[in-house]
This record gives sequence, C-alpha cells and structure tokens, in this order.
Amino acid sequence: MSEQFSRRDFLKLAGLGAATTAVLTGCGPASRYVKREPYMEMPEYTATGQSTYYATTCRECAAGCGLVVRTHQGRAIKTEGNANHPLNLGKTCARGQASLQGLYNPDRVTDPIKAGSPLPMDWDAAIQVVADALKNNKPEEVAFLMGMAPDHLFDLVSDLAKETGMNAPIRFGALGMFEARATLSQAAGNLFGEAGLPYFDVGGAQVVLSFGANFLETWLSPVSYTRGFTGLREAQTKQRGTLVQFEARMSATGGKADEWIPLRPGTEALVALAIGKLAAEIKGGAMPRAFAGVDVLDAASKSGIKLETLEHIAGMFANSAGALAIPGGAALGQSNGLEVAEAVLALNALADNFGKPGGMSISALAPDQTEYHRPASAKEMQDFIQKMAGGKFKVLFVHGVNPFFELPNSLGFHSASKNVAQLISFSTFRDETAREANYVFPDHHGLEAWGYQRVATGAMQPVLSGAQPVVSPFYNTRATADVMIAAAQLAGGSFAQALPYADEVEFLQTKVASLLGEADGSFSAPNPQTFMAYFQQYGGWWRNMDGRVAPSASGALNRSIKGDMAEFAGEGEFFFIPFVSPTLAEAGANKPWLQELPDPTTTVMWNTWLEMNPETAHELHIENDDVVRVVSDAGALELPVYVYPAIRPDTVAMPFGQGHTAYGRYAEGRGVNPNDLLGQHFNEAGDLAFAGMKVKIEKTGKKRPLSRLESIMGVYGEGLGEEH
Amino acid sequence: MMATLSDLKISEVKLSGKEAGKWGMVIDQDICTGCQACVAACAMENNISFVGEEDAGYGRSMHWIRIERFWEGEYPEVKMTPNQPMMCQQCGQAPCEPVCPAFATVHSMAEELNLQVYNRCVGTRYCANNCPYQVRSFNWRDYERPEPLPNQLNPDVTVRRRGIMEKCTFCIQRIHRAQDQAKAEGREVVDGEFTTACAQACPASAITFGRTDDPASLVSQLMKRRSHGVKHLEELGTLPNVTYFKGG
Amino acid sequence: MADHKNHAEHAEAHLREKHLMLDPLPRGKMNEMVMESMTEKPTWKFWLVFAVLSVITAYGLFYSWGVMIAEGLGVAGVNRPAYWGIFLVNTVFWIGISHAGTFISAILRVFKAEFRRPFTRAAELMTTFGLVQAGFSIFMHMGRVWLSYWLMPYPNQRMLWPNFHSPLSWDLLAITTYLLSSTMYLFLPLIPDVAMARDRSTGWRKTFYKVLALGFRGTEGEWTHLRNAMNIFAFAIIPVMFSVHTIVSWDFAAAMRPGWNSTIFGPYFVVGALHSGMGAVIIVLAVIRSTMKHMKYFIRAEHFDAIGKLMLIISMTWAYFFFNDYMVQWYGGDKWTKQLFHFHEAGPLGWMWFAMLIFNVAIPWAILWNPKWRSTPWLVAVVGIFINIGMWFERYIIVPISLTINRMPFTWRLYEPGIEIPLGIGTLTFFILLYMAASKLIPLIPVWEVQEGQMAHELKKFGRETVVTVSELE
Amino acid sequence: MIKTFFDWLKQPMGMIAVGIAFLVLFSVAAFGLYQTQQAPEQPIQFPHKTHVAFGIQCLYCHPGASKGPSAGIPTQEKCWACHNQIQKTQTSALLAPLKDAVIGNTPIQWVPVAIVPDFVQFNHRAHIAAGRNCEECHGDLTQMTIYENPQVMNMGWCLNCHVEAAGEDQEKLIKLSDCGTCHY
Repeated sequence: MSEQFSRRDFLKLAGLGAATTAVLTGCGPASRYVKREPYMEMPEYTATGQSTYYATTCRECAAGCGLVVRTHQGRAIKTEGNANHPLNLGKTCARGQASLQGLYNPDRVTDPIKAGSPLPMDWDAAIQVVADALKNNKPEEVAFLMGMAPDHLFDLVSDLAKETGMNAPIRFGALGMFEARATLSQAAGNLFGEAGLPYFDVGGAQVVLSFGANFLETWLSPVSYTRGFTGLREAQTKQRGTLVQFEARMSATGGKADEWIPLRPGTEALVALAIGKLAAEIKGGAMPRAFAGVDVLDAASKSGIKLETLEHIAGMFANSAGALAIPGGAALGQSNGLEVAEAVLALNALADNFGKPGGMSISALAPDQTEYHRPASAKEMQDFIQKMAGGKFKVLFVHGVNPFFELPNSLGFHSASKNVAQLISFSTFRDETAREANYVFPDHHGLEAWGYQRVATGAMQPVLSGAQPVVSPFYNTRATADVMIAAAQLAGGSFAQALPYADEVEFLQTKVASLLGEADGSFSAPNPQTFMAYFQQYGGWWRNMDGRVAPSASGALNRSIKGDMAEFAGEGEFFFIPFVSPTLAEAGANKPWLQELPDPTTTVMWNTWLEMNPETAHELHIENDDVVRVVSDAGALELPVYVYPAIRPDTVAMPFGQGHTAYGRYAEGRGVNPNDLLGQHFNEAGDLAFAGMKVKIEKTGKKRPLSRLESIMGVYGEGLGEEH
Repeated sequence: MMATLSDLKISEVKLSGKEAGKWGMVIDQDICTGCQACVAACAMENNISFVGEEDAGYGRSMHWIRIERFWEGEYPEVKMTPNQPMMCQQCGQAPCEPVCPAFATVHSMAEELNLQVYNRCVGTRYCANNCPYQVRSFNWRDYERPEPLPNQLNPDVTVRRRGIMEKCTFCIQRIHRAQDQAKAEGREVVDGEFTTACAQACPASAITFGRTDDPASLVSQLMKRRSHGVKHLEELGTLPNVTYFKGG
Repeated sequence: MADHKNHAEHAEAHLREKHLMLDPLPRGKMNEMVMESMTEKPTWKFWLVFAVLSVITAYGLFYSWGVMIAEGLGVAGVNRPAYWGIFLVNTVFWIGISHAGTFISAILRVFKAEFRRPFTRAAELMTTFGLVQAGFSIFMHMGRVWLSYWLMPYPNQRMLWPNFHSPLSWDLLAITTYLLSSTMYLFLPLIPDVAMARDRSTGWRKTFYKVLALGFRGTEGEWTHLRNAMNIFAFAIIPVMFSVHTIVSWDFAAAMRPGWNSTIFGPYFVVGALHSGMGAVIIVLAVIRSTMKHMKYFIRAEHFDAIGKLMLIISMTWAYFFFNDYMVQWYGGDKWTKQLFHFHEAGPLGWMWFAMLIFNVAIPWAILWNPKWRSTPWLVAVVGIFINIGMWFERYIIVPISLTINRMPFTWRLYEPGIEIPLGIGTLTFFILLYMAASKLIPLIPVWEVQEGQMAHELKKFGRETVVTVSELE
Repeated sequence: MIKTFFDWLKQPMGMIAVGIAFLVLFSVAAFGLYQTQQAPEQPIQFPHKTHVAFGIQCLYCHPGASKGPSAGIPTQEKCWACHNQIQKTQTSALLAPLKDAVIGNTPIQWVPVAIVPDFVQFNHRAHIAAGRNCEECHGDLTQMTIYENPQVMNMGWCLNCHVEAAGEDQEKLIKLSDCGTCHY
C-alpha cells in the first residue's frame, strides 16, 4: 500500500517539476532573446538606429499634398507634411496620416492574380497578358480608366493612346463626382470664356458665403483650404473674417460657420441671385443683368430664409472689402447645379474680387500643363459605360479607381463590365474591382512608388509634386508604369515607339527634364540627373510665382442667369443629401484607424448613419439607432438613424465611404453605400445630381447601435432622466 | 554599492508644482475644424491601438486626443460649439499622480510633465477615475494588429499591452530626440525645432506647442497676445498646461 | 401562595426557555452537542449544495478570472468613465460584511453584552471569509494582477516603493492588517474549543485539532494568558475595524470627483458596513439554526431580538448619515454634483436608488420595531437579505453609477456589467463554501464562552421576584 | 487511506521519500533558474578578443553607438571587407557560416544579448556623450570570445550609475533619476 502511494506521489512531484521547468524556462533564452538580422549591405543614407526621411506625394486623394515620410531601417514609421510644399506647407489631413495603414494593410494584393486561378502568376506572364491585350485588339477596343489624380501614369497612358490610336485614358473618382468638378469648371467657362478650376482665397477674405462647399472636409484641396480658413479667422492685421454657410445639412464646415443658413435644397441659385440683387442695390449703380430677373421676396419664401437674414447677409457682402462666395458640394449636385455655380461666381464678379487677395481666381496650371484636364463627369462615365455595355471595349484597364464601388449602381457599370472581355485591374488592395477583374496586376502602394503629380488647385504656384519610394515594395507588386512600358516593348510596333523607355524612372526623368532651365523654378540644376535628384529631394518642382489667373469680370455680370428651383427625382418626402465622409472619403475604409476616427460632426465610428432632424424623428417615432429603410427611385438601403440637430426637418443626409463588399477585413460588410440610392440624374454640366433626389423613410423595427465617441447622455441629455 | 532612496536628495522646492510649467500647448478652438488629423497623427506617432466598432462605441477607444463638440440651441438656431480638442492637460498638480499606488503615474521633475510609466502600471485605473479631464485610456484587451501592420510601429514609443493605462505624453519621445540632438550639437533646443505629432499635422495650425517658461517662445507669445485664454477646470487647482482660446 | 409560587416557577421556566444563559446543560452534554453538530455525517443535501456551489465557484470565480487574466479586462463591463465597476462594489460589500464579525465579537465583548456569547464565532468566521472575498474582488479588478506584489513595500534593486500618497496603498495595508488581526482574533477564542474537540475526536480530526489547539490543556495559567490576549485583541481590533472601512471610503472620498469628494464618507461607510454586516450575521444565524443539529438550543429567539434591535439602531444611523451626506453635498451647489444626484434618482437606474432606501430604511423600520416580529428568526433573516441587497445597491450607486457622471459630459457613458457577474456570484458561492466547510471542521459555537456565561448567570430570588444576576468573571 | 499515508510518512522510508521529493523539486527549480541565465546560441562563435587584439575600435563595427540609440550589428559587407582578404576565412570551419552567409547573400541571425526591454528607451549616444566608455557597461572585451553581459542589466544597475553620475548636481540628479528619462 505504502509503496503504491509513494510511487504515485513521485509521479505527481515529477509532473509538478516538469511544470515548474516549463514555467521557468518560459523566461529562458529562447523567449528572452530575439534574432536580429543586420543589413548585408548598408543602404545609402541609412545608419543603424537612425531614421531617414524621404519627400514624396500623398496619394490618398487627388489634391497632391507633399509628404515627408520618416523611415527606420527600411520601414515607414510616420508621414508628415512637407513643410516646403506650396500646397500644404507641412500639414496633413487624417487620411494622409493614416496612409501607412494602407502601406502595411493586411489585405493588399500580394502577387499578380488571374481570376479563378488559385496560384499567383509571375510578372513575365502578367506583362505578356498586357502586351497581348494591347497587340491583339484594335486600338479603339482598348480603354483605360484611371483615378482622379493627373499624374505621370496618366501622361504615360495618354502618350501611348496618342501614338497608337487607343482611347484616351479617362479619369474618374467619386470625390470628383461629389465635388461636381465638371460643373465648377463649366460655370467658369461659361462666365469667363475659359474653363478652369476656380481658386478661392479664403484666407484673404473678410466675408465668405459658402453655398454648400464643404471646403474644410474633402472639397478640392481640404488641407490648403483649411489653411485659408485659419487665415480668415486668425486675422493678424485685419478683423476676424466671417463665414456664412448655406446648406440644408450642417457639415463640419457649416459647424465652423458664424452663420449657418439651412435653406431649402434646390433654392441655392435663387438665394445667390437674391443676395446679388440686394447687394447690388446697396452698392448702387446699374443693376447687373445677372441679378435683375430675380424676385427677392419670392426667393426668401421659397428658400425659407427670412428676408431680414437675406438683407443682412447682402449688406455684409456688399459692404465688405473682401467679400467672397464659394459654390460647391451638394448645391452643385442638383438639376440646376450649373446655374447655382454661375450665380455664385457672379456674386464674386459683383464683389469685384477677381485675382485680388481674398478673391476668386482660376487655379494655376501645373508647370508642364497647357490646359485644365478635369476628371470625367458622371455623364461622360455614362457614355463610357454604354460603350462598355455595347461591347465596344475588349480590354479595360482600371487603375487608381474602384468603379464598382465609386460609381452609382444605376449607371450600370457592373452589368456593362460583363461585356468587356478582359478587365484588368492594377489595384493595390483587394477591392471590388480587383474581385471582379479577370486579372489583377497590383501596383505598388503610393509610398513604394515613383511618380509625379500635378496639383490641380489649392496652391498659388504651379506645382508638379514629386513622388519617390520611401520603402522598397513589401510585396511582389510592380509599378503599373513599368508594366505598361514592358508590355509596350513586348507588343512592339507603335506601342514600343510610344514608350521608348527602359523603365518608369527613365520615363519620369524624361518628362521632368523638360522643366530643366525653366525660369522662376524652385530650384535649378545643371543636368537632368541632378534635376531629378533635387526633384525627389524637395518633393517636387514649382514656380516661385503666383500662377493663378484673374478671370475677366466683364462678361460675368451681363449674362442673364436663370434662378429656377432645382427639380427633384423620386416620390419621397425627404430631400436626400449624400456627402463624402470627411475621415474616410472614397478609399479610406480599409484603414482601421480611419474607421476609428470619429466623424467630425456626429462622432460616429466604423459605420454609416442616416441623419435626421429631431422633430422629424419624433413625428415618425424614430429614435437614435433605429434602423430605417431609405427608398429612392433607384434603390433602397437599410441603416441606423442618427438624430442630428442641425439638419432641415425635410432633409435626410448620409455619408459616403462605407458599404464595401470587398476591400479587406476593415471595410468589408460595414455600413452601406449611398451610391445605391442615386439614380441617373444629371445637371447641365453632366455632373451627377446626387443631391437631387427625394427619398421615403420606412421604419423596420430593428435597432443597430451606432458606435459613437460622444456621450448621448452628456451631449444630448438623453437617458439622464426627465427634464433637469 | 547600491544607492538607496535617501540618496536621491531632490530639494522640496523642486517637488512642488510650479505655476509656469515647462512645456505647454495653446489650442485655438476658433480655427479648429474638427478634422481629426491630430487624432490620426497621434495614433500613428504613439502606436495607439485601434479597438474595433463594439469597444469604440462602449467608451473604450484609445484616442489620446479627442475632439469634443456640443450643440447650442435648437433647429434652426442650432450652433455647433467650437471644437474642443481634449488631451492630457499635463497638470502641474495632477490629480492622477497621488492616487497611483505604484508610482506608475508620476510627475517628471525634469520635463514637468505627467508621466505614465507603462511597465510599472498594475492597472488599478484609479488615475483615470481621478482625472477630471477623462483623458486616460486603458488597454482593456491586447488589441490585435494583424501582420504586416506592426511594421509601422514607432520604435521610440513603447507598445502597450493589456492592463496598462496610457495617455498623451506631449510626445515626450520627440522632446528627448530634440534634446539629444541639441546636446550632441552643443546647443539648446530652439523653439519650433520640433513639435508634437498633433500640432505638426494640424492643417489649421490650431495647436501650438512649446516652452511656456520661455517668454520668447511662440506659445508664450500667443498666451500673452491673446489674454482671454482658458485653462479647463482650473478651479480644481490642477495647474493645467494647455490653454484654450474659445472664440474670435 | 401556591399561585404565587406557581407564577414564580412559571416565570422562571419562561426565563430559562427564553435565555440561553439561564438554561444551562451539563458541560459534557453541551460539548457532545457541539461535537455532534460538527461531526454528524453530512446529508446528501449538504453534498448536493456543496457540489453545486463548488461548480459555480470553479466556473464563476476561478475559470472566469483565468479568462479575464488571459483576455484582459475587456471581458468585463468596465469602460470610460466607469473604470471601476462591480469589482469595487463587491470589494466594499465584502469588507462591509466582514465588519459585523468584529463588531459583534469585539465591541460586544468589550461592553460585555451577554447575548453575544453563542454566535461570536459565527460572526468572526464571516469577517475572515468576507475579507478573503474582498481580497479576491480587489485583485480581480487589477489590470495586471500578476504584478500586484509591486504594491507591497519591499526593498528592491529598482529603488522603488509603493506610493504612500495613494489611498489604494493604505487600503492594501489596512485590509492586510485587518485580515491578519481578524484571523488571529478568530483563532484565539477557538483554542479552548478545538482543545475540547481534540479530546473528543479520533483519527484525522484528532490530528487536525491537535495542531490547531497548540497543546492547550486548560490550566489556569493558559486561561489567564488567553484571556489577556483576547482582551488586548478585542480592544486593539476595534480601531482597526473602524479604520479599515474609513480607509476604504477614502478610496472614494479622496478622489476629485463629484459625489465622492465628501468628508462624511468615513463614518458613513463604517455604518453602512455594520448595516450589511449585521444583516449578513442574522442570515447566517438563521441558516445554521435551521440546518445544523442542536443549534436551536444555542441560538434562540432572544438573539434575533437582540440583533434586531441593533439592526434597527444601525439602520437609523445609516439613514442619518445618508441624509447628512446627501444634504451637505446638495447644498454645496456644485453643478456636477447636482447633475449626479439627479442622475442617481431619475437616471436609467433610478429605481435602484429608491430600492436602496426602501431596503435599507423602510423595511427594517417597519418590521424591527415590533418585538414579536423581531423575535421571528425567518422574518429577521428576510430583513437581513433586504438590507444586504440594499447595501449592495448603495455601493453600486456609489461606484459605477456615480462614475458615469463626471466633469466631461462628452464622456458620460453607462456601465453594463460583463464577466463581473459570474465573478461576483463566484465570490458569494466561495464564501458559502468556506462557511460550509468550516461548519464541518471547527465548532461554530464557542462552547467555553457559553459555559462561562451560564456559570456567571444565576436566577436569584429577592423576595418574590426572580432576578437574573451576572457575576463578574474576570 | 489518508491516515495510512500520513503514518507511512512518519517512518524512515517515508521521511526519505519526502526528502527526495523536495530535492527533486529544488533541483528542477534550480535547473529552470539556471536555464534562464544561459547565454543563447550564436550563429558564429565570434571572438571579440581576437578582433580587439588587432586594434579594431568598438565604434568601427558598432558605429551607431556614437550616433543614436542603437549600436548596431555590423553589416556582412563590413565583415567581408577584411575577411575577404584573410586566407583563413576560406579554410576555417569556424568562419564557414560567415562565408556561406556572404556567398548565399543571407543575413546572419545574430542574437543580441546586451538588450533592454521594449519599455526602456536606451540611447547609446547620450552615454557616450557623457564620457562613458564601452567597457564600463559591456566589460572587458579583450577577455571575451562570445559577448556576455558582465552584469545583470537591470534598473537598479542603471539607476545606481545615474545617481553616481549626478553627484551633487541637483539639476542633473533630477534629470537622471526622472522616470521619463528612460520610460515612455
């Protein structure tokens, strides 16, 4: 008996001993030490434990801010603004900060892929596919769809198209669609005879009337415009400037306005003309033709703005030495968007601020640019899609844009893409386009890539922003420019002639070298190689001169501008305003930290919401987090409600940025995409009338708590108990 | 020979909180647009974890800086109050410090900041309760950063794990880097030579950071030029080092 | 005459039936009874309850804690701003429970309240076991419990000490002191009883009691020493007891928070602790009286009556302190405190605030004033249950609900408990388990104390009146 | 059963068994403890003393120490620059791993041992700037083959030196004993 005990006892002890050993050696050499691999050869400008900084261009949106990226032993650690870059002067927005989460995103495309094949392709085969696609199809059967940024790849493909008769590349982006860039430039063309992107010097102004322009969020060049806003407010020598925002739903920009005027959607043109008329009366002299036709009382009653308010604003506008009016955002995305833009630009003509500090001008063209290339309008995209649907394209290359997500469903890109024999995506991420494509030949992430980019607006000078890799490519990706050059060489003939370069860098050097010896440059160099080196080092090249053009004011006021109200499509009782999420924008949803940034106005994170006036919600018996069904004539969506105190009772609004069905673990299946509600309605300039819809709201009885940073109790007093 | 605690003779005068402080921040709420660039910059610089939808909505987000906004009035006279970035106010007499039983939340005599010594933290969360500004965030879990996201981690900042309190440090790693660089070059740190991640990113330049004990520095100039600066909850005697300018 | 005599006899019989002290049994018999209550073979019911509680404890306390250590506190419901949740509620609650033991046995002993004699042990056990649960609760609450030894002052190469400014450091020291001293105070009066048990048992029990009895044989010298030690401890432990809960209250009162920063918190917490503690004692007495053999002899209605009176007084005192605290803070006029008070009463958990007042004040006052109801064990036990729920609510209102409201309205958020619930239930079941085990291992009735009391009490006749006399023993 | 076990423990055999059990426990624990103190295995048995004896300065191979936080491990290029010209490199078995690594263009997986945990922000440059010599912390490399820490690099060791370095200078003491100097 006792022997048995002892044996069992010993076994137990031995077990205990083994456990002790395991625990103790858990802190042993194996776990305490890590392996460290030295460089086999120390790269240039690298020293152990020290950071290296590279200047490049931010590719998160098309604005083209200059970045300086801190790298440490071959890893990118932090992005900062390039303090010398004329566009952003060392500042960045949240998206620029989070671009590293794109670079090191866990859901990137790691290798070239052929749809349906489990194994990755090799790059030689991939280039062969591209070469075959170029060579084996008629030139007009090959199309290239690109992102909004007018960059080196656009030039390269344009060159290729010019030489071979291929379709000229078409650029599109949801941001451009929601900014209504085509409307802006066409209005400028109509009024001043030359299409161009207007530049508004907010910083120098005294009174700024913004008709829906969300210039502090995503509009055109938010970092630059935010700097302008600082100038408006933090007046060093002059008075603190005033911002008046006309919009039906308070945007983050509206939240900063001194006066927020919630006008009835669709009456922006009317209101702008009425203010023009009142201001012209105050200024005296002949009534300009542009404003003559408007009935101020009618405008006040239709827009829901008190006459006194209009008079007071007109007074401010007329009496200010630095009056400025900005058209933008949802105001332009209506059936009468072009009129709105013209009416508002006419206000600037009345203020006679063209080309003056605090006034309006036409943006400087980039150094090597002869005319303004605007991205395609929705109407042009519709034509493009019709061609696709009609089988006109055998090959469609897609780069820098995610049309399956960014284009409204109703335009039919999805079904039209079925009629394209070969859809080739160059997407860096596993987005919707990459999922639908026949081939994905992943481009480098922007921080791994060479390039340059024209700054379309926001800087005073003409700027060509330079990009260079800050880290070596993390995955088996290849620059699309390199792929195209190699494929063109392989295809031979006119293709090879069009792109006679060894690689992307040589192409860049050739292009950039054309600036060598130009006057007023930010730097000069004795030879192309040095020039290229400086170009990368400084993060671009710009002229040390004000490149903005003052339009002629003469014609602007003498055109009659119709002041019709916008027409709205759909049966519903609510105006519908989709707006671009200031933190996510069109491509931020896959970056976890951008998802976790609270929206500036609602503080919601990780989701989409429908903004609704408290009164309306009360009438409909809807509470926060109640899921409602929003029905338009183009589709329906279900999403939770955010009871938002600063929106008209007859209006609902919703951010664009979520609702991905692919695009990685952080984006997929999260929220909804307001594009699904948008129908084929355009304004006269061909931009989508995205705010020209009416929707119905139906209750579903479901609840989906929104994740918000703010406290509903503390901010809205909800849940604290009855009145206190 | 091991030194003992009594060897550390730090004079009593130095121990008491000074009014002026050393590092300070000035925030102009009138021009803060609430764009969240500072929040993103802070997260990128300081290796802050993201926590996901559920935890973020349950008051567990790890933001070291948050932008508060309230509403005044009702539609149509509704106004959004000026955006108010809240981060650790680096109090001269911080309520968080005396309550930590482990000296994990401790005052830096050298930099006159509130330090959070991550590895000393045992997670009682008393400091966070006692912080009147509610700017401390606790690592409720080991929040996941799937590969290759960890590649962007800043080597100058400790990566925190579960059970540890953390908060804004005024980018002390940048302070040290600048001091080290200046020392190596045999000079003093120059005002504006470096700044915090939030101030560096801020597109509106609403955040300014620098030495408040140097009358020539930009922050001191701003505080002097605009006398209506507010220090939050100053009445509690916390001697905060962040000054806010509310309106025009 | 006969009538008178009859009447007197009747009165005497009545007194004897009513008062344990006047109803002596032979020593041997009484020892036998206590031994039997302890050593009787547990019924299947006992084992069933024991098994169920063990499973709940294993899951609720140990497994859940393991999960929480491995996953982090995210599995609990704590958030910003309610950084402390049910963990601290339970800590304060259990420390409160532990107070009754010392109160009964030390204060009543010092003041020579004779009714205390049969249940000092039961109360002291509660102190020790309650403190164990409090310890569990506070260690659970720590984010990195594996480093909790850093809170202990010990010389180390880092030249670091714990921060003696922090109320949590005082708390740790106070609780440790209280746990050690209350355990010793539990042990001292236990010695004669285990010595008795040693002499009356065989086998492993004998070995067990032999170790515990420390060779006590009941000589005059031993008794003198023991009495001296007990006297010193009884006096010394009273300030310790008061200080412990005062210090616990300082965790809150020293914090710069609306609703917490109150000077009255010290005595308010002590009274609150006694309130829940007495409630818990009465529940325990009712349970052991009805489940254990021979206990009806030792624990009688008179004891419920006596404790009932105490409970009534404590309830009144608690109400006084509550009102005091509320009023002083309300008149302070701080806007956040006002907001907080409004939230207490009208917020989503406002019912809890009203329930607290009903359970802690209304119910005890309604029932305990009546001597008849006060002498009904089950009824007093039910009041005890209400008081304990009410006092738990009180701590819940002070910790997570008060934490909801702070000076930064942007961060206000409700607290929803998560894994705290199994953990809290685990501490409760573990407490019961320890008690059940103790009831089978050590004499729950301090026999020597009862016998001593019975020796001292005598019924004497002065003329026709029967009078109870108590002789001074020491 | 329990009783018999206890009884058995009292007998000599039982006592011996208890003794052995304790011995086993202790030795296992000691072995575990010993394990934690073992130097890790290095890919190359690098003889520091040989290199120092040739008069090579520390900073030649570890130049990071004077420039920044990390001293660094020399690149293979740097090793090869000398070793390429040494006949023995081609023949010695001990040097085979170096040759293989350079020819195969694979990094040598060194295991650094003079390390501080992640939560300590150590900077070599500041220490060198303060006039410390390498051997004050790293020991006499003329006597070492594979590097071993001459002492435990813990906080007490750091702080001891910091306090001594400060001496009577209050400012310096405050800076050098500040938690934020190393922990952030």
